Amino acid sequence: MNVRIRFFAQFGELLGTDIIAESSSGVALDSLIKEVASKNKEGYDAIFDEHGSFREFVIIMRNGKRLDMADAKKVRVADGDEIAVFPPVAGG
Amino acid sequence: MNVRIRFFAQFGELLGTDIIAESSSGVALDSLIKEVASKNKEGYDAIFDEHGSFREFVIIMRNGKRLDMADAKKVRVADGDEIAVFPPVAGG
Amino acid sequence: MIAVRTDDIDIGKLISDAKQRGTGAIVVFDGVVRDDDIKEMNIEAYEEVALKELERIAQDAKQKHNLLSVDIIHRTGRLVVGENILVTVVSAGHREEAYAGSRFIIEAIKAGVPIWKKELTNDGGRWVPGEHGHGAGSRKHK
Amino acid sequence: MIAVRTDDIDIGKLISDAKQRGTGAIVVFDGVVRDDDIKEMNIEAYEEVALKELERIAQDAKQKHNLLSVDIIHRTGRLVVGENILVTVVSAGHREEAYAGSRFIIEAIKAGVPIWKKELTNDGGRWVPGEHGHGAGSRKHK
Repeated sequence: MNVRIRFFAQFGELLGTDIIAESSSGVALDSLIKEVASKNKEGYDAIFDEHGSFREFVIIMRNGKRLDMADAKKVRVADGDEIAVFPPVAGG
Repeated sequence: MNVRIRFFAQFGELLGTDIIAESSSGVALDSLIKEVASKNKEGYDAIFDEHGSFREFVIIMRNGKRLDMADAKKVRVADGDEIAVFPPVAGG
Repeated sequence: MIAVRTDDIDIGKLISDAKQRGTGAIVVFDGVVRDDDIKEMNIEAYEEVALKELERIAQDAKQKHNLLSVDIIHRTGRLVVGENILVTVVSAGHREEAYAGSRFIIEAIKAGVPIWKKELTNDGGRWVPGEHGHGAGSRKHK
Repeated sequence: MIAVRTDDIDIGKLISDAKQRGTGAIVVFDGVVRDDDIKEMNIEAYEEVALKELERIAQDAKQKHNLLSVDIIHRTGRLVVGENILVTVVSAGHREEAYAGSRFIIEAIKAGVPIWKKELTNDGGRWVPGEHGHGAGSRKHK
């Protein structure tokens, strides 16, 4: 199963901007991001706190729709999903 | 003594836009305007009510400065004055 | 540039010129002749006084809203539907100041600059009543 | 036009094109790279999503504020001081609607469109914190 993970802004600088993650089907969204982020400690620490929870400012979109962060642990990714992980927006 | 009287918008259409009024020195502002406006009834009626008072929306400037209408009767014009008489502004 | 004039203005150039040291936000207001069943509009100004008032408003706006630059161009004469009547360009460090300054300027112009507009229609025309004409009969936002 | 793109835009042309039947007021907002001791700014977008969000914001603004037309152009890539970051052009019948609609759009963009800015300085750079980043540490108005 392939899932596309996109990191933006400082997250992208630390972890890469566009990653295809292969994983077993039915994996939880937070586990997948944790696994991918583990390759760079600074990148991991930017997204997760010391308890392994998402930092409160982290925003996640699944296929272009923003997730309620309370659901991030429950959501199971599906083949072909595009997951975006980013800090607060600052456009305009 | 010469006083320049400028009427704007509908007042100018009815009474002329730029008039040099010759008058004896020390004449009251309202008398001078009344005299000049008398040449056209519609113009006169646009500026003065049936009691000969300025209609409440009429604005008068003397040498580029707006007059308090309560003073219009008291003000005496001087040689070389420029008096402007106009309805509410509508620029922008 | 502060002007009362018949010629139109290049808004793109005004915007470029408004970019000064410290500029982060520019707000432009463009008032346009609207097609309210009219053919043309004729705009008359007490020019010398209107120009001085616009200059005073520009200074006030700069001080009150921390603007870096202000342009106000008010046109006079005959204008057809779609033509620019009034163009204002303000620059500031931040958007809040730019919006507030822009709004301040247009409201001040509506309230007190001696300029009048006549809508020319097929059956003659009518002078647009001022918004701030206490006792001036009907009021209409333009 | 609603766009997320690297190229600059001709604001004068956008204004001309915004003049539709019924237009009486046009408000333009131009957000510019400010010289806060920076050399350049790099702007990154989650493009597909940002574009959809801008289109949604334009529709919302039209409905809520009775706008006749809306253009939003947000630029990405490297921009030097003074360059346009964001240009919005709205047209409406009256100025109140045009100002309110313009303001609505910029606030909605700041609040929710996935775009980020990095200020590039002599000693590296820093990502501009979002204004709406609850818990995101320092906040700064841009």
